[in-house]
Amino acid sequence: DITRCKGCELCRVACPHNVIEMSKKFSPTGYYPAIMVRPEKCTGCALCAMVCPDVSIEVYKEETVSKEK
Amino acid sequence: DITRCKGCELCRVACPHNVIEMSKKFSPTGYYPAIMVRPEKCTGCALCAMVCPDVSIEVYKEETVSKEK
Amino acid sequence: MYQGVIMSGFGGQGIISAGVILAYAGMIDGKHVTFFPAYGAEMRGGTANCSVIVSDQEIAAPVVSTPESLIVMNEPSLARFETTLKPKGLLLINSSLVSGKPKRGDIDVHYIPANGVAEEIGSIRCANMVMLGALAKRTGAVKIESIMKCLPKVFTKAKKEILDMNIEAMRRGAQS
Amino acid sequence: MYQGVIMSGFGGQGIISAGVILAYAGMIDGKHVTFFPAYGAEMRGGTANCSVIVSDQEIAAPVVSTPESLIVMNEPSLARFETTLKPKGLLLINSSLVSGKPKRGDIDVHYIPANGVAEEIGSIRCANMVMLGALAKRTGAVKIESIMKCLPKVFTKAKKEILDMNIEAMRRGAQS
Amino acid sequence: MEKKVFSRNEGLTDIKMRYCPGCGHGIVHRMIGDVLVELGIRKRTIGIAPVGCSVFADEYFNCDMIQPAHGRGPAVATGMKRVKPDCIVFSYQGDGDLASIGMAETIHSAARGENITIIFINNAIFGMTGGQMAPTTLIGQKSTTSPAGRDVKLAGYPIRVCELLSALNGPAYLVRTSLHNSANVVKTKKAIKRAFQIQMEGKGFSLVEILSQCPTNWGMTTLKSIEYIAENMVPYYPLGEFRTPEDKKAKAEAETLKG
Amino acid sequence: MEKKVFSRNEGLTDIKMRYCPGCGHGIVHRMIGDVLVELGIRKRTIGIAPVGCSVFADEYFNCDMIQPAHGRGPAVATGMKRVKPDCIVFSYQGDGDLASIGMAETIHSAARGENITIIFINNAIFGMTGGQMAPTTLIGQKSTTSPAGRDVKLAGYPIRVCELLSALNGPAYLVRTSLHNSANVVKTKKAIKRAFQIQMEGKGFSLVEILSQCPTNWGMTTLKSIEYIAENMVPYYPLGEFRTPEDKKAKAEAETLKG
Amino acid sequence: MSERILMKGNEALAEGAVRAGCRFFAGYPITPQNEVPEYMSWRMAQVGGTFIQAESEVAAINMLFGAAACGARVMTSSSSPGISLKQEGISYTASAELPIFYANVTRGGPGLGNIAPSQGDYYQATRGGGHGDYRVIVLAPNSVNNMGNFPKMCYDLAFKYRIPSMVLADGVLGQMMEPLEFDFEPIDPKKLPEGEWALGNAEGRERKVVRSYDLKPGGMEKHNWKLDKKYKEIEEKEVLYQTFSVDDAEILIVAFGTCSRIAKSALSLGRSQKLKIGLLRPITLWPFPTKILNQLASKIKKILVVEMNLGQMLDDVKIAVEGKAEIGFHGRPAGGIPTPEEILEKVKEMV
Amino acid sequence: MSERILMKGNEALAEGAVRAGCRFFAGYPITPQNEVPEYMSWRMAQVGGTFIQAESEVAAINMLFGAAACGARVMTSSSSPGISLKQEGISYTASAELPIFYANVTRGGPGLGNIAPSQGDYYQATRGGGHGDYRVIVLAPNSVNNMGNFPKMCYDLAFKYRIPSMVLADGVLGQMMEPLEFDFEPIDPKKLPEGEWALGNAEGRERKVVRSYDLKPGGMEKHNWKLDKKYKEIEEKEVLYQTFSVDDAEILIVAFGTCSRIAKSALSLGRSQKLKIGLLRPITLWPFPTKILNQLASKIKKILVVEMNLGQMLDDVKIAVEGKAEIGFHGRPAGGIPTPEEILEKVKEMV
Ligand SMILES: Cc1ncc(C[n+]2csc(CCOP(=O)(O)OP(=O)(O)O)c2C)c(N)n1
Ligand SMILES: Cc1ncc(C[n+]2csc(CCOP(=O)(O)OP(=O)(O)O)c2C)c(N)n1
Ligand code: SF4
Ligand code: SF4
Ligand code: SF4
Ligand code: SF4
Ligand code: SF4
Ligand code: SF4
Ligand SMILES: [Mg+2]
Ligand SMILES: [Mg+2]
Repeated sequence: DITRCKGCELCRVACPHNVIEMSKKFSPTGYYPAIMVRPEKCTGCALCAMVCPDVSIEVYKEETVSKEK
Repeated sequence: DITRCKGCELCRVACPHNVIEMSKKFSPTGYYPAIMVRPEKCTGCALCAMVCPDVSIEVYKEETVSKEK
Repeated sequence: MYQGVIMSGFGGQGIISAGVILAYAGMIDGKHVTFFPAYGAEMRGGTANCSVIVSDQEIAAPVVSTPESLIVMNEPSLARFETTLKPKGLLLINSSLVSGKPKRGDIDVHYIPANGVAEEIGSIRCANMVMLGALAKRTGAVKIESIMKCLPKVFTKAKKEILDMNIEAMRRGAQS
Repeated sequence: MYQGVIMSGFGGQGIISAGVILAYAGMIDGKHVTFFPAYGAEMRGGTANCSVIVSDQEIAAPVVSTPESLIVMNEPSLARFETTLKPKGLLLINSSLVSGKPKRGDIDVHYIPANGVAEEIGSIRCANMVMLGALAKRTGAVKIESIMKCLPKVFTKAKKEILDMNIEAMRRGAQS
Repeated sequence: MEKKVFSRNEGLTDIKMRYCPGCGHGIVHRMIGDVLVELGIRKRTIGIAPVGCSVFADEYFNCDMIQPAHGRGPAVATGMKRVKPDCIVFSYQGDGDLASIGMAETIHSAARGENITIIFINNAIFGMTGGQMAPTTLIGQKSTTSPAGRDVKLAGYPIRVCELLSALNGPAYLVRTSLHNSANVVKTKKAIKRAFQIQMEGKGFSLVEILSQCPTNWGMTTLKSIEYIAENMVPYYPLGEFRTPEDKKAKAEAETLKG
Repeated sequence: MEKKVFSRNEGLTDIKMRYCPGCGHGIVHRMIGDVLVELGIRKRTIGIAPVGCSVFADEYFNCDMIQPAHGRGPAVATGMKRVKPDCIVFSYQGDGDLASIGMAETIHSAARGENITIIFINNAIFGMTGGQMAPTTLIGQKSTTSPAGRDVKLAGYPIRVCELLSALNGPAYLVRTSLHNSANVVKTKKAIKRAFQIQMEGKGFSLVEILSQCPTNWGMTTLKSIEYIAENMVPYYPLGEFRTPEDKKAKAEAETLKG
Repeated sequence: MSERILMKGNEALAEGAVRAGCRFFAGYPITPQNEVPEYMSWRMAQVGGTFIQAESEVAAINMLFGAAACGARVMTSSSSPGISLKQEGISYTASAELPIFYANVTRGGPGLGNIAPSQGDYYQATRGGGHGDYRVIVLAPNSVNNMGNFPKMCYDLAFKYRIPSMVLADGVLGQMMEPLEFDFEPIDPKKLPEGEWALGNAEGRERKVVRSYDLKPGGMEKHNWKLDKKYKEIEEKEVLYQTFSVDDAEILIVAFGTCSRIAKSALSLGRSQKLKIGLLRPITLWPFPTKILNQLASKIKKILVVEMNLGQMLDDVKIAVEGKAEIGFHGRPAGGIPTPEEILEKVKEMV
Repeated sequence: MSERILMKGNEALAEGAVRAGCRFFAGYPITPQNEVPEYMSWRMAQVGGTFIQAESEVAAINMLFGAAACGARVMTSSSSPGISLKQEGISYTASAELPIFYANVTRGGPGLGNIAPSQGDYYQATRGGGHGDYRVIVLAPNSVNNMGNFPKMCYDLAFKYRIPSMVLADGVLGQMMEPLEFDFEPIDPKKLPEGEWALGNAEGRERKVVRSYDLKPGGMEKHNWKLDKKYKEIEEKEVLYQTFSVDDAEILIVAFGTCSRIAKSALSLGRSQKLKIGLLRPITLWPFPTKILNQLASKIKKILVVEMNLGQMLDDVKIAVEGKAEIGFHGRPAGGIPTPEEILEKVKEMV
């Protein structure tokens, strides 16, 4: 949920497979949000979600889509 | 100093030589004060004075006279 | 009838319970009563006193500044309260412990060897009842019977023989 | 001359320091000035705003409810403050971040790509100075020189090149 | 077909949290919310929001909430638990709230062994008020009231709450965890769950101390701030269990023999 | 010819003390007075009387005295010591004053390691107010607010102040002694003297906890009451040193390595 | 007539609260109100309620905050310094609109002062010693009978308006014994409906929040106006007072609590000397009987205020009188108890 | 003219205290006054004074009690809830007659309230939120300049009368920046004579005792009468206020602090519309300018009280006016800041 993301980068470092990078574009709320640059690598381990302070990540087996939608 | 004594008996039990007993007579302040019944036995160890809550004992080598005067 | 009483003595002489009993008895007689103890740090250093009012009318001010009668159980109390007593007031002195004499001449003084009497009866602890008996008798503020009635209510835990001692003490006081 | 100004944007956009600089410059010009920031929990969630008054007469009420001019550095600020602006008031919008347009027609609106300009100069952090320059120029509330004078006093720890960047930013703003 | 393995749940309301980017409060909030759901106690739980950044917690936790005076959470929890023994009562507190102004209430509720749970966010700073020194601020750490760094000679030593409380017989569970990486985040969640379970079993006072980041007032990026926890806080505030219900039972028996 | 081996000295004023017969306060007063004289610090000492029976201490100690609010002695001592570092400042407190209402000030002055001395009279009761339960009242002990005896389930466990404070780095000297016989009275005097010396040497926070009798509110004769200390209090409140300046130095060095 | 019991004022206060449904008491000892917690310590056990000896007055008031938020009828009591420490908590309770009941058995101040009877906390009680715009309903008993029966009145008002209510007594009323009759049947709180604010057991309803703040711009102002409306209504409807022989009075004594009893002695004494004295005894100190006093002031041209302090209710009297009558004052602070004779003195000076 | 500095109100307050000789500060953070302890934390180090971040407001006020007893010029500051917690300590300080200085940068109440500007603590400040009969000298600044210069005035009064003195400000005054000039030279406290009450170093003199109680029968009453005498003298001599265009005024606005500035805008605005408005700005809230207001009320028949609360100073105005004039009120509680326009509205309604 991109409107919740505050660009803290915790998910980025939490991800064991470097799936997540920070966007270069301001989000509507004025942050550089996290986006998935390598969705194919995502194992659905949900570590990114565990560490997200703003509960802005939903994890689905197969792939993680939350941050895009 | 008999007017300070409140008859708590601490000195009586503190004295290793049972020098002290409690008087049967009310003191002017309304207590049964401690008196020396066996002054001759007093060694001047000052234990009685150490335990007296009302600092009413003075100890002299040779003999203890405070409580009488 | 309006009786303002002050009782005073050492802690442990039963001043407070005597006061409560007096008030209780007054209530049983259908009188208006108030009881007010000295409390807190005032009681350190072993002195105790209380004021009791027994009256036919509703009692306004509950604090007794100038009593109609005064019970003095120890030496310091005499000095402290003698002057407050109303002219013609009743002064009961526990002569077993109080050697001093009042200075005033305009009051009605009685000496009662309360401790002595109490020891005869069997317990120095009922010296207070001796004085109370004397007060009840001389002032007529409360009926002796009423005091008897309320004794068990105040000393709820007391054994029969203790109660009897207290009653006896009061009788002796009333006679003295 | 009386100028009530409100500046608003995200925390970190330098809203507060811009406000202080404006007030400081006004003081150097010998004007009466007041600066009042939003503070405390208001600032959580990353928004900041402040109100500055520059005036010839003594300033009574220090709080600006209806500003003569308004600096809007981000989207939410436009929605929040547009309505408070005085008729004919000056509205400066940071068009790099604000896509929305004001609804009112009775005001004097200018779009300044502050972030863009700032990045050209070398640091996005001096976007605030771009806007400030524009404000100073258009309102004449304070002299550009006075702002330059006080910059070092406000950014006490800043290095020369930073100061220069800020000055440059202000110039560009004034021209825009 | 995708299977949802993680998503928001009804443990939290869906109001967006107002905390700063990367703030540890949000992480802990989510975990508490999860625990309320996992243990099925959300509907009979009363949460206590502190006075601190997380005063807003009363909007975020999706259970009955109360917001009392600064530092008095444990006293308020005591009042609530005694009146509603069947409810689960937790007090969420910061280090200023719990260890500074609230020290007496903390110690005495622990000594009474009140059957409540305290979630203690130790971020070594007063966050809400703008970064002043806390009783847990580290030696040498800069804050707006120790601009030159905390000086032991003037401000004394940082207080270790778990160690302090373990000198009392009352507590049933005392544990310290951290948020500085996902492994420890997972451990933290376990500890929170255990604390609530201990209350459900009526075993008494439980407290989870969580080392947490305040990027804003530490003046660091979030990533630097979690490094700071690992490198500076953990050495002074060792992680682990300081009291378990088992120790308590043992102690209690010992006492009653003595007493 | 007689030689005087013991008599009143100028450590105390010669006002008669208003304490009950056999009260421990009087004994400790005399010893503190002696120590002030023996160390020659009477003229530069400021004493703090608590709110408790010993509020009267401000009449008895023959040095400058102050009487602050209930439980705040350590805060007041902090203010005085910081302003007059050359003065010797001691705070005399009861268990209600120090461990109940004053808990926060006690902990924090100890954590700061303030260079002050606290004489703590633990008589396991609120004396002044007529015998209510104190945080130090023993399990099962009767008081006017625990008429059936202290019940752990309702009132929790008695607090051991020395053990609690030894979880902090601040204190330099923590010791517990007793008054139940002349031997322990002598030990107590030694401890008091050491505490004052530690302050004189600028080594920091010192506290002497003294198990003391309150015959009046325990409803016992003085002799029974000292037996009660020996048989009931000492087992729960073990006597001895809990912190010495030597331990503190060691600890401090350990910390600075860590920090 | 139901049975008369000889009781101490403090015990009457405690028993009265229990009969009125109090099942949660948290307090910290202080003279001259120690009989209240002491009584509660065994009485609560009897009725299945909670007694906690809190570590401090601050803890006690905050325990009440929590217990009241769960719907219980709660009580704390203390004396002057302890009440000062509760001020923050009382302000919170007023803001969160939780009904609580507490008593201040006032002692001599300021500071540690003494433990003698006093009325020195009138300002604190009626003007909110705590921060912000809030009010507390203040009842002033003048007999042990009042001490026993006022707690019920306090709970009724507290729950009707969701407001803190208190009894402001003094050492005389707390320590004296007098016959007492309860004028109400004991209340079983289990039979009372639970307040709509009560937390806990959220099954089948939305979550509730009890809070004392509102950071939304304008939110707190709105909340204050809501409180203001409530306070105006109480000032309209809940004023209580007594008057004695005011009809032909040429001088009016205004006195509350213990002083009102003493003033009554002065009144009879004075009347016996042909002095036309009247008496107004405010029972609610807030809301203060402003209207009636203002009316009386238009026909009785001299007013004597008698208090056991340096002149605090005096302010409310001046506000009510609006300059319509000459106002005199006789006060005895911190343990001084005025005598009927003193009061009569003062009356004679004025007429 | 000495140099003008652009300063935040809270920092001006702190710097003003330091220049007035303050060398001991103990406080606990709370918005909107955090700049005060933050400033002191480094400034005290510079001047060789003591800064302590206390564990609580209660500890802070009691640290002051000790430091003041040793003769130091001391300060603490807080905001509404924190000031409530200090009430016991303030009462003790007043009773022990120790000179202390403190500031309340008021926020919206009651309870946690909000951090917006407010004047909701007027009652607490002027009526003694603590227990017993005591007073605190209360100065109400209305500019950063006042914030910087009032601490000196507070110390002068506090030491002259051995009484607590305070600055009652609000979030606007604490947070705003304005040019400031100090109107006094920095004071070196070492050069000041030590107070006769100061403890420590008893060489060559009798022991001294600082206490706030007296258990001797009548002792505390005597102490109260002594305090009363002092308070009467202060009411006589130390009243401070400002008046603006009252000579021809047909309506008088009474307002203090921030409101007095806003009222002044309303005044000029109104005068420009031919409305004969006058303004009385009380500077000392206690002692309140009762006499002057009473005089003004006998010629100006309409009075409008403007406050950022529900009407607290209103009481003092009523007491002073004695029914001589019609009194109106315009208030905005807990963060509402009246505008000149609103005030003018109200004025027009009245005239
Ligand atoms: C009685 C009182 N004192 C002070 C404050 C101001 N205050 C609000 S939050 C806070 C401390 C916050 O720090 P912490 O408890 O560590 O929470 P954090 O914000 O760090 O999570 C303080 C001092 C207050 N609201 N009430
Ligand atoms: C704020 C406040 N709360 C309560 C009291 C009442 N009080 C006076 S002394 C005391 C406790 C005394 O007990 P302790 O400290 O153990 O001293 P002791 O008398 O046993 O020596 C209390 C509760 C008070 N004076 N002030
Ligand atoms: S769920 Fe996917 S994106 Fe998230 S941490 Fe695991 S692998 Fe990385
Ligand atoms: S998704 Fe969450 S963790 Fe990742 S950057 Fe955004 S807020 Fe931080
Ligand atoms: S000094 Fe004498 S009386 Fe006293 S204890 Fe020693 S021997 Fe006994
Ligand atoms: S002399 Fe002292 S110790 Fe001996 S009985 Fe008397 S008071 Fe007690
Ligand atoms: S200030 Fe610190 S604690 Fe508060 S929300 Fe921001 S990061 Fe979190
Ligand atoms: S009550 Fe107890 S502590 Fe107090 S003086 Fe008497 S014996 Fe000592
Ligand atoms: Mg924190
Ligand atoms: Mg004790």
